[in-house]
Amino acid sequence: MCPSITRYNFHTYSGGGRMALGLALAEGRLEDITDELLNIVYRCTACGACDSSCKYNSELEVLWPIYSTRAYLAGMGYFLPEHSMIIDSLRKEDNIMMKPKTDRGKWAEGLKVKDLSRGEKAEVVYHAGCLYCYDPELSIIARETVTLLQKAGVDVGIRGSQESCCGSIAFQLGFQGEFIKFAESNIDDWNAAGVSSVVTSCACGFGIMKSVYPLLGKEMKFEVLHITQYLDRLIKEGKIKLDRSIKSRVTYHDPCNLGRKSEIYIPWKGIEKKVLGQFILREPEKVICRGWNGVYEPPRDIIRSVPGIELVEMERIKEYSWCCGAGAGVKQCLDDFALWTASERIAEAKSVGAEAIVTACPWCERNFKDAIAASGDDILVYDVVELLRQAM
Amino acid sequence: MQIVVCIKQVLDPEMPYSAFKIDADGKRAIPPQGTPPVISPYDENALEAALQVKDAHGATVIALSLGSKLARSILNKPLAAGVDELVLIEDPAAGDLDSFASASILAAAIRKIGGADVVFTGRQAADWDAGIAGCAIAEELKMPCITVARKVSVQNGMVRVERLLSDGFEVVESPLPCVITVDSDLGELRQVTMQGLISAKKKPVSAWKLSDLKLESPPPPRCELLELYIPKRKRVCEIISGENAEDTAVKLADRLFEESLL
Amino acid sequence: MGLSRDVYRLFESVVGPENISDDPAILRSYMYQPFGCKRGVWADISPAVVIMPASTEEVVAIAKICNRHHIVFKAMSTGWGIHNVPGVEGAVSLDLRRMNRILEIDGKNMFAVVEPYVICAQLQVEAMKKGLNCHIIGAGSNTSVLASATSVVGYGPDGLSMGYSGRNLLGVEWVLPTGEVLKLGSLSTGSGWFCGDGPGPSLRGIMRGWEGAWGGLGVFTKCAVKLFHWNGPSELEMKRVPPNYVLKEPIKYYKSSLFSFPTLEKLAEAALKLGEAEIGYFISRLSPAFVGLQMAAGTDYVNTWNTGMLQEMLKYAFLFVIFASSEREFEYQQKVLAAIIEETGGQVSPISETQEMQEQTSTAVIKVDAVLRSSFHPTGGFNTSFGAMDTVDLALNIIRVGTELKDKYIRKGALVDDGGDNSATLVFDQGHLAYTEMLIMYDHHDDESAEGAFQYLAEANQACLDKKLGPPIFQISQVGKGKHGAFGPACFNYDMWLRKIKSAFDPNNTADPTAYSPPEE
Amino acid sequence: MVLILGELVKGRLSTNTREMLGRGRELADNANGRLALLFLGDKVELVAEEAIAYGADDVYLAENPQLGTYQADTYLQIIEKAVKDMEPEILLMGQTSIGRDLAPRLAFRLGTGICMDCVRLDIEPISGIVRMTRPVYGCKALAVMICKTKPQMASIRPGTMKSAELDRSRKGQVHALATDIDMSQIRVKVMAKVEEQTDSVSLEDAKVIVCGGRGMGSSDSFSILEELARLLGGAVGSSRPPCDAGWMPSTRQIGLTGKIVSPNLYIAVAVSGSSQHMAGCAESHTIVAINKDPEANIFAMARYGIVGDYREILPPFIRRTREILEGKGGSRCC
Repeated sequence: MCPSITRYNFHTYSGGGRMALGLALAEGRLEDITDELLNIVYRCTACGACDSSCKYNSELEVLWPIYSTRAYLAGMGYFLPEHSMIIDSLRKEDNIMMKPKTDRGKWAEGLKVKDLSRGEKAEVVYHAGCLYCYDPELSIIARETVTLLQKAGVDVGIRGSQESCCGSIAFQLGFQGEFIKFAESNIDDWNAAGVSSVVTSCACGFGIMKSVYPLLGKEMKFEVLHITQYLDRLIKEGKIKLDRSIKSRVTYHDPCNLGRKSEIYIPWKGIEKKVLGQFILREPEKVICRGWNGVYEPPRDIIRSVPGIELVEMERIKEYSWCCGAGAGVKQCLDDFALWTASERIAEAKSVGAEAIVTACPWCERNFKDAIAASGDDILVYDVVELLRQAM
Repeated sequence: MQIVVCIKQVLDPEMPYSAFKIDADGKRAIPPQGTPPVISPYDENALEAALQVKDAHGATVIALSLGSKLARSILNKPLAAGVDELVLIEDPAAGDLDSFASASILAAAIRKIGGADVVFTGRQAADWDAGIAGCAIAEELKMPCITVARKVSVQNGMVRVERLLSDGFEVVESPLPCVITVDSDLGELRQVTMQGLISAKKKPVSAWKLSDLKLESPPPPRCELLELYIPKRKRVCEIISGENAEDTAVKLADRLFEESLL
Repeated sequence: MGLSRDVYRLFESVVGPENISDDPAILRSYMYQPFGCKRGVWADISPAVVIMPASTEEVVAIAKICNRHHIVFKAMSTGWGIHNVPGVEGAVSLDLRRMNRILEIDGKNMFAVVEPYVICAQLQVEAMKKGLNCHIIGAGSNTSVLASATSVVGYGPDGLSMGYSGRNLLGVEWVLPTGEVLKLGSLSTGSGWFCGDGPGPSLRGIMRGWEGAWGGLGVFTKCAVKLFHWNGPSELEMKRVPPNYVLKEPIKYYKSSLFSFPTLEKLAEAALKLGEAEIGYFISRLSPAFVGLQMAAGTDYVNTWNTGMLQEMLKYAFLFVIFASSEREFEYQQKVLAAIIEETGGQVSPISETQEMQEQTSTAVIKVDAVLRSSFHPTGGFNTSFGAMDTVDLALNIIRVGTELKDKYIRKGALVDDGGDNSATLVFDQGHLAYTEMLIMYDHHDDESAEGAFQYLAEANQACLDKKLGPPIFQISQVGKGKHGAFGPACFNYDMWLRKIKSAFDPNNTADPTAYSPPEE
Repeated sequence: MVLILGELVKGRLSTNTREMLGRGRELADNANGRLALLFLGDKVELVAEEAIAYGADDVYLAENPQLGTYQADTYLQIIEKAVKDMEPEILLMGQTSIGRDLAPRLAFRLGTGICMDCVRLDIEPISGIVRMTRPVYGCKALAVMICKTKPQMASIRPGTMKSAELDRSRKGQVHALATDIDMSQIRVKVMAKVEEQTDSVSLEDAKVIVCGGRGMGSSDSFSILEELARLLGGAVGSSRPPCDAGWMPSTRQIGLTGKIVSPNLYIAVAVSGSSQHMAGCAESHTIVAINKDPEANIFAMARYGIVGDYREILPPFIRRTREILEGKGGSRCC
């Protein structure tokens, strides 16, 4: 389930090994920070598979120590040169794509949609996310999404060139200071805009908004929804009609950040008492999030609701899903690893006879598309929204 | 032409308030987790100035940094941006130096490098905000010094600089060699590219100790730091409100008038 | 103490640069500190290099290089314990992670051929597809099949019906410390994997001894293990969510019950009779603490414990599971069980009759995946101590002595109070043998607790000598360095044999002897 | 002796100089020494009496056509010599484009230390040691320092000290200084001086600053801030986002990488109050915040705040302010 250990085999690349490494650093048993060390630390998509599988019957936190290790290293100024590019772009242009901020609104040009950053009001703000804003091949999906919502009678607006990154990548790379700034300013903007819900198509954005934003202790006067949750509602309310049938055998890939990583993490605060000799009793009890509360059914329900579609499941799904490989900056900085991870998943999809992989995150889609292009595979990749549009 | 740019590694001045902590006894700021140090912003402008000159006339640009612990992944950035060589003076003894001490060490390093036609620094560093080092380097090297530059060009052996004034700017000319301290108006350091990163890996980096500069210990500080503290901002914000926007606005205006602030 | 670049390059030429490393970052995760820093022989010992061979040929090549350059090596598979890493500085650690294939499942002759990194769960899933099942050791289904069969103990509560790992071992491919390949059993005559003993005297005893080679005799690269009849579903479908997965469908002819007895002796008598009656699928002594930790955590558990209810009901109890292949057999086994329980004054614990418990135990019993939850929950620090695979009588003695000694440390507050008698035990191999193992839980981040645990283990070892309890299973490998020397004289000088074997098979002493035995002087 | 390097704005003492005189007077009295002012320029004798009226005991004038415009190499020679002759205990100058340029090099040549950009000076009565307080780490912290050698030098941030009262009756002496300049030392030549046309006052000198932030939404929306600034005789500034978005010229940016200001009244409109921005204005006397988000950090820094949309607040606010300034203030005020 863990791409990193599967690919590199040394124990250090596994969740357990990463904890051993982090502990060694924290306890000062590992002074020299080698390039190999950084390589190990960042050749990990922070997909959370280790965390979910460990919590199959234990109470260990594995993912957050991985974050902490990165924050610790970043604080000392250790990271990959590629990361500094991303972070600079974030600081200067509010995006991680190394593109000018002024172009951020371009994807929506020509759309008749409210721009909340200009003081217009709407019920729902649609957060496209960096990739949808700047990836010409994918931004069409963002446009389709907005039109889809409008067709369904949703009072939706966007933030045009004033939309900014969710901070997810910064957080996962250990640049938590940078993350806090983006998270807080997003919350401020959305509160100020007075929207009732923030809807995003980017699972990475959704994951961080759901699981980490709340930890900042800022009041969030809005509900965070992933587009699949919102569309699922609309379909069930009959506001979206799917009449065109699509004859296809598809499988669904769970984006980590929509699934196991969208569950809020509750850091434990309290006192540890020793009872029965050494028994460590935490008061209050520590809340363990095992990843099975992620968004798993809505996207599947949407797919099932498309006439003619046959949904076949892969072996590794939901909280045990295999990562697409793009997460935590790996796509931008260590693409070879990202593509390898994707190819494993593609093989799995083909093994269950799927003609297409349907997913719900631009990063998964981008990475699968790249891997397929590289290998010349014939399998197709869709976003749930693309599927819906075809069926309307 | 040889250009030296002095860059300083500082705690990220844009770190969130919550992250900024001070060790009162040690009289120093505590490096936070999750917020890496950065190259002082004005020093990045200085790098950009140097690279602009390089673009126009061709030059060898050397970035020079001094500190007790220097993070390679941060100081390599100039190389990726187009600087040709990186010289680090990393020495435990170079922990907290005052501006004049740093200047004399940097000057010594510049001599060892073989001098410079132009030395660029930021107008001030984002930690102590003093704005002394640049001028002091000039004095150490007996060079003319032009501060707070917003535009730099070199023509036939002279630099032409627009230096920022409170009510505009003045155009000055100086013979080479000289020291120029740079303002943010000059423009941000260019974006680092992938190719840049790759080429950076091949560029020379030398790390020296004070002893390599024939310095046993840094010069004593000219000023003494007695105290370093985070000011208790009296967080008493009087929130003005009324029946409606109109009323609220009027209340505010009157309040300010009472306090004779208008 | 690093390797010379030349030697490193030699190893590199065998496995390729991707599969070897001496980077401190890598080495750090191949070290253990069971009792916190600087306690016990294993604390803070770093291998000089980690190598990941992918085939027997590569292992052979590595072993030969080690012999030529007098470098100690030690192989590990799934790495469940400190005895998997080298016990001496400057050694080569062989991580066999890449050798993880099930090479063959012979349905007709009921055996499987596996590589070192194949875990029980993996084999069980494949076996079940063919209507077969495999023995799983008590530690759980996430452990290496081969390691238990060749190198480490190998008892499991399903041993009642499926023997123990050592007994189930058939053909073996063995890379000797010198790098020569030795094939055991029918394999040696090229007639396949089906039998553990070939013509001539059996080598299994020499190879495995009673409790395993502990990495001291080279590397076992392939082995065949017995599989057993399975009449459950070919795929186990789960329902509910973690940490409470249970089988979707209850299994036919399956019944698990918790029986408690007035005295330890009665419990043992019952277990013995059940074994001799050759009924049952699974039997395990469950301490009150472990049962409690299966059902509750944190405050709930502590409160339940403090009521004394668990200790009361389960002081001397075991879980007994019937899993028959026909209606008639099912009834027969239940009758026999009822009779024996009556003779021995046992009682069915009401807990076990709840549907909750039936569901819960079904997966725990078949997949043997529950123990971790109990053992690591309280503190994160867990260890085993006293133990033996021997007779019921010895098991009883060990429990008596062990409980007494443990109580002392529980009173000191060094160990978690689990009622003292926390032993995962009982008859296996259809009653011919009995197993016991005294478990302790301590806080390895707490200096006093770690120190206490460490002292307890040392005292436990001493007690084995004083009270004639035989060498403490597992412990030797842990506090051990050459400890066999200490126990040998009390046990027919078995250590002399170990040393002779070691010298004969490992003239250059290149296979790390720490957990096994040094050669003859 | 406390020596102050004076500056002129349009032929009169700069505000900053008056503020230094104010504090300098107190320091001098405290050490019962004299307060002296040093002036360089062309025909500056006029300011002498003004300086005395503002508290100077001695005024030293270095007059020379060459000193008409500031040039570091020239000024340095003269000041260095003057200071060496006078041997003041304390030497103050403004944190202005001249002070910034001059102070460090002067300190270097005098072999003494200097604290730049001080916002506060306290003197220890007996020792006469001056504790100099200055913002560091982008105004996130304050540092208290002392200068171990004489003269104790400091540059003073404009607007942070109280100017002395004008008292025409005060008496003092005026001294002329020799101004022979060694031309060989003059290397940097000033070719031209360009005053940037801004209808409002420059940010550094402004007593009132109206600042717009990201929440303004567009460049046109800044016009209403211009209107307010004009009304209050202040200047318009901007936080970084509007400059990045191109709504405002970067020369208007207030903050870490822009201008550092400390006006009497700072009206922050739709400004969130990031550390980057506050670094430029935290030392303002009074901050007023208008923001839609009650949780915006700016409210933590402000003295007065309104939670609301500036589009609704500003028009009536401007109307009312105009009334007040035209003396038609409501009964409560008159």
